[in-house]
Amino acid sequence: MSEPTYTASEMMIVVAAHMLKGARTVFVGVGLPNMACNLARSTVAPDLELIYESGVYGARPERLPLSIGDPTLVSGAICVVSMADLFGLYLQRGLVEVALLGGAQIDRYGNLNTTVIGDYRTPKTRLPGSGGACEISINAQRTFMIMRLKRRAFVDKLDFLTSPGHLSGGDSRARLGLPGGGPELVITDKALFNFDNPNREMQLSALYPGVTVNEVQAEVGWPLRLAETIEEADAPSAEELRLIREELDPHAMYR
Amino acid sequence: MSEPTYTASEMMIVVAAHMLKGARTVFVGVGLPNMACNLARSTVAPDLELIYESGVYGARPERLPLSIGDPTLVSGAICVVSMADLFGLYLQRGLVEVALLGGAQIDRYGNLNTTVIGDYRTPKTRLPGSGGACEISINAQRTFMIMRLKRRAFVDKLDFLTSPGHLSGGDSRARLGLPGGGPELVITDKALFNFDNPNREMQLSALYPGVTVNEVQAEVGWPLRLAETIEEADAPSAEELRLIREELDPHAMYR
Amino acid sequence: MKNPPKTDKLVSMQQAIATYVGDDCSVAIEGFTGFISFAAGHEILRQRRRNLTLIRMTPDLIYDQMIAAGAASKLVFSYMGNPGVGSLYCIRRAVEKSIPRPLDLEEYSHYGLVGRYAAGASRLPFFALRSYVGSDMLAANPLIKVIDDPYGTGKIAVVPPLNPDVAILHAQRADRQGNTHLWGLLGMQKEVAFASRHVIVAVEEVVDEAVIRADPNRTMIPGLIVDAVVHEPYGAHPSYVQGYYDRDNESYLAWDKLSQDPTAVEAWLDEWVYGLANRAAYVKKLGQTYFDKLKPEPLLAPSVDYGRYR
Amino acid sequence: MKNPPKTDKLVSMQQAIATYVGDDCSVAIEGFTGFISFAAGHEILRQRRRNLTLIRMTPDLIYDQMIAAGAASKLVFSYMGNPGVGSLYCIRRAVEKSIPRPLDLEEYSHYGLVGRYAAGASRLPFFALRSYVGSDMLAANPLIKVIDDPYGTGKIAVVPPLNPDVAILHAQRADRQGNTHLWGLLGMQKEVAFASRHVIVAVEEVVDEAVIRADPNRTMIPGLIVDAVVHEPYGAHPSYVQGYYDRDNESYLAWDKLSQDPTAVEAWLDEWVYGLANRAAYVKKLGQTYFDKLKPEPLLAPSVDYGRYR
Repeated sequence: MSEPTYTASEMMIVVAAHMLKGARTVFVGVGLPNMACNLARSTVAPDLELIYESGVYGARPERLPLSIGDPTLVSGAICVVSMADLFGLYLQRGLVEVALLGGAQIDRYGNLNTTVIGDYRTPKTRLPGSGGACEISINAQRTFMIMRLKRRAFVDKLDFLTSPGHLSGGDSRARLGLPGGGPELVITDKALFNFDNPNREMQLSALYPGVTVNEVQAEVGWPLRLAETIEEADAPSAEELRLIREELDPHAMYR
Repeated sequence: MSEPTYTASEMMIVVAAHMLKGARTVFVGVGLPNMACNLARSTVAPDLELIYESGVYGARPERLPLSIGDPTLVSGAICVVSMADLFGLYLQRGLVEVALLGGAQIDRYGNLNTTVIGDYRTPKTRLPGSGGACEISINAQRTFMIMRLKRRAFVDKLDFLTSPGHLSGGDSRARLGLPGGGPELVITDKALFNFDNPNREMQLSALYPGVTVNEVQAEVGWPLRLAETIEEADAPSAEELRLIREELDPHAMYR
Repeated sequence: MKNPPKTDKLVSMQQAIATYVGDDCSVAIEGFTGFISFAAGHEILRQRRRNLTLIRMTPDLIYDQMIAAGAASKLVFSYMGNPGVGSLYCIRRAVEKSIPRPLDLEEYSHYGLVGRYAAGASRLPFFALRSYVGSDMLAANPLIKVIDDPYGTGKIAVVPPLNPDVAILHAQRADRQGNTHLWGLLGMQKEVAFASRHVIVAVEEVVDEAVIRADPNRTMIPGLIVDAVVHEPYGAHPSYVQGYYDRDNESYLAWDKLSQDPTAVEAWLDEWVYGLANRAAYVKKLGQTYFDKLKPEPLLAPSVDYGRYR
Repeated sequence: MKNPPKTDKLVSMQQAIATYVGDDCSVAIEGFTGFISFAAGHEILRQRRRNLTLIRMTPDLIYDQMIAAGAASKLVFSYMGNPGVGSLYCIRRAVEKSIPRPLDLEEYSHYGLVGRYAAGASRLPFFALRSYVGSDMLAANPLIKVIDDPYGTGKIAVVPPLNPDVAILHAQRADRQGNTHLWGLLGMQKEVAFASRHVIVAVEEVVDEAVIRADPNRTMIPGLIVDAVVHEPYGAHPSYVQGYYDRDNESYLAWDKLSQDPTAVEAWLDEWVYGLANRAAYVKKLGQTYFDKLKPEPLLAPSVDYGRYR
């Protein structure tokens, strides 16, 4: 097949933006998620306000933020509060509609590991840890994962469960009384997954242009479940690519 | 004896001010307590900062505040915070050295009633209730009561225990784990009382000029305990009276 | 739960009350001593709401008036007094003599009621505080419990969350989305706003969103949780708004006398509430010169620099 | 406890560290991404403190440097990364390979560590939060517990209070008593300040008490709980101070490379920490023009009127 006229990152950004259609609030990190949210606000979610765990609600960054604590997120924001208030009054209160998360490992139920590779006490690789991810995954109304599809990341068993997804599947999350709805989507660079089945198990729901089911299965560490109908995701529109390249990321930091 | 050259209120203010010697923080209401604190700051406690339950630390009122929520307490204060922070970070944290309290009824252990006269469900008189007094009496390092000496106020048994003092005396307060030290002084218009005995029972410690023990006992609803030595309190000095009359209360609102 | 859409929320107090305050609602008109939306309380009376549960740390004159008018069946509070003046006689008549009707009381200390708002605001099952132990308030209110600290340090009191149907708050300025700047006594406004199912914000000035975004640390209530914005100058009179007007203490003293006589209270309500169409009429009736006397001299805070980062 | 007396608390960073930070202390140099007192961290290294328990939600470069220097035996944290860049390699060497010495970890989520500060700040035996249930973090840290809600709504996680020996915080301005104005990201500074036994405040500007009193809602830390005030311009570099300077991202990127080589780290510490007398020397070495490039254009908040009430 011919080379795509867009990068994998651009496709992830565009797919994520589509999924934010109509959303009012999103809890977001830097990099791709931040780009996706800004693209969504300029297209399908004009009322979307960005919430950062650093204490910012309604950011209007004049540049691409270098971190979730970037001062550009403060200047011109609607509201900047203590982290106690951000986590208590916004996240735990249930005001976060969508949270975008990622991790080093994800399992078939959307549970995430951002803590260690190997044993917790004697790790092979020490990862950053939870940050706000544990409480975000528990309290956000809906959670989207954004991760590159790699076999070492899509594992049969996590080395450490940092952030609860659908736990052991079915109603196991609800039985523990977790207030948020849990994982809804996994947005990768090759395909899109959802959890729309009674077992709340990750299933392939859409392939990106030119990607096959086998290519996807090859990167997933368990027998992949397929949705009843697998759609082909639309490629980025010219206008979406223009927004990303000319307005959101003119210096190509995230491509 | 000859008429005193000062009022009972002035005497109460002056005695209370003396007792604040060297204090750094005081939790205060309006009226006499407010006057006493301002007098103390201009005399024996230059570092004294006033804390109000309305959320004000370090007030510098340009007029006599009409209530603890007076806007004059805000303008020029060091810090104005939410009531959650005032009660949590200042009072409960243990930063309040002295709290000044009063009530409709007080018993021999310095317990206070500001809730009802008569039965709680069918009260003869419905009083304002606790406000912050319950947690103030529990958390302040030291508590001073400022009340006029009246038999209907100094009762053998409270109709309702709103704010814990030394409870049933002895170590009963410590046994419940209340962090603050509890009542130390009762400042009245006729005499001064403390609790400096193992039973933590209110005892007469000083008489104001011209007042006799019998006059005091006549206004107390239980057999009054006497300190080993009963002192005579000093009358207000000319300078103290000048400060009160010319600077703190020029319009004689509290005399 | 669904966040209210980002639309222009500017409405009249009449519309706001008609939309969000029904009979049998639990209503919290909050603000400690200042920022009290008397305008909202009076509009609720004009709309003849009944059987309300009124929630306020310090009921103040506004609830004394609403209870005298028979609008409430229950009061949740922590200090029932005319601040700096004395008693609230109408509430006392309801409690002591069931006039004009009986009034249930649910009583807390200040910190306890703040804690109930705080727990409700952050979806917590309880708020822990060092209070109540040793007090008869525990027996008077079974909702207040004492538990063992799970870390073994002893006993600690807890109160459950409180989530009013509607909170009504007055502030200096907000934009049309309800993003609200508040300065002065911050009281419990943030907590009660986040705790309530609906929020009505009344302000002295409606400003452009840019004014709010120019000082994000000053934003106490985000439009995200606000349902209605009402432009109501002097809407907190006779209480005060920091920097805009002083408390009208004469009115508080006058009420202390007047409220001891039920007939005088009825006459007052007829003249100042039922006899007027809205707050604008109330302000007109008192006259601008009356309010000019309540205006403090300016005392401006020094500006701060947030910096442009691009 | 005794409140510190109201005296002039302005001292040098050298004096402040010598007085309040000893070997074996628990130290919290806080501030989320910005306001990080690198000046304090470097002075602690110059004074060769050992066996410290370092507490910080996001250890950042400053703790990577201090741990590389062997000053710490334990780290309490909630996110261990070079913000927006990648790993903290020195900390990883300590954890994965015990280089230069073993490092105990005590780990929380952000809200959990914020909660520990908040409980410590208000003398509460615990802080309740909706987190951890279902996560392996519960097993990894036995201090985190899950209890039954006393009102019967289900399970809830709790964390115990945290009271560091000393908190070191950088802000825009304070007076000589330590009354501190802070704007921008408020992070956890208020909570950790009230939670700690001693507080050192370092500021860009020392101002008159009147400046603080002119905007009391902006005061995040009262002098009442402050032990030492240090005038330390650019003391947070390479992190930022809102309105004063930007994050020096080049330094963060450079550290990402440099820190992967222990010898390079030692050389860096020799040149930029041990080889310099104090922060002023560090600023002089980089040069004013270097810092001028980090200064944002001004973006002033609109003033507010508190009003004079007399």
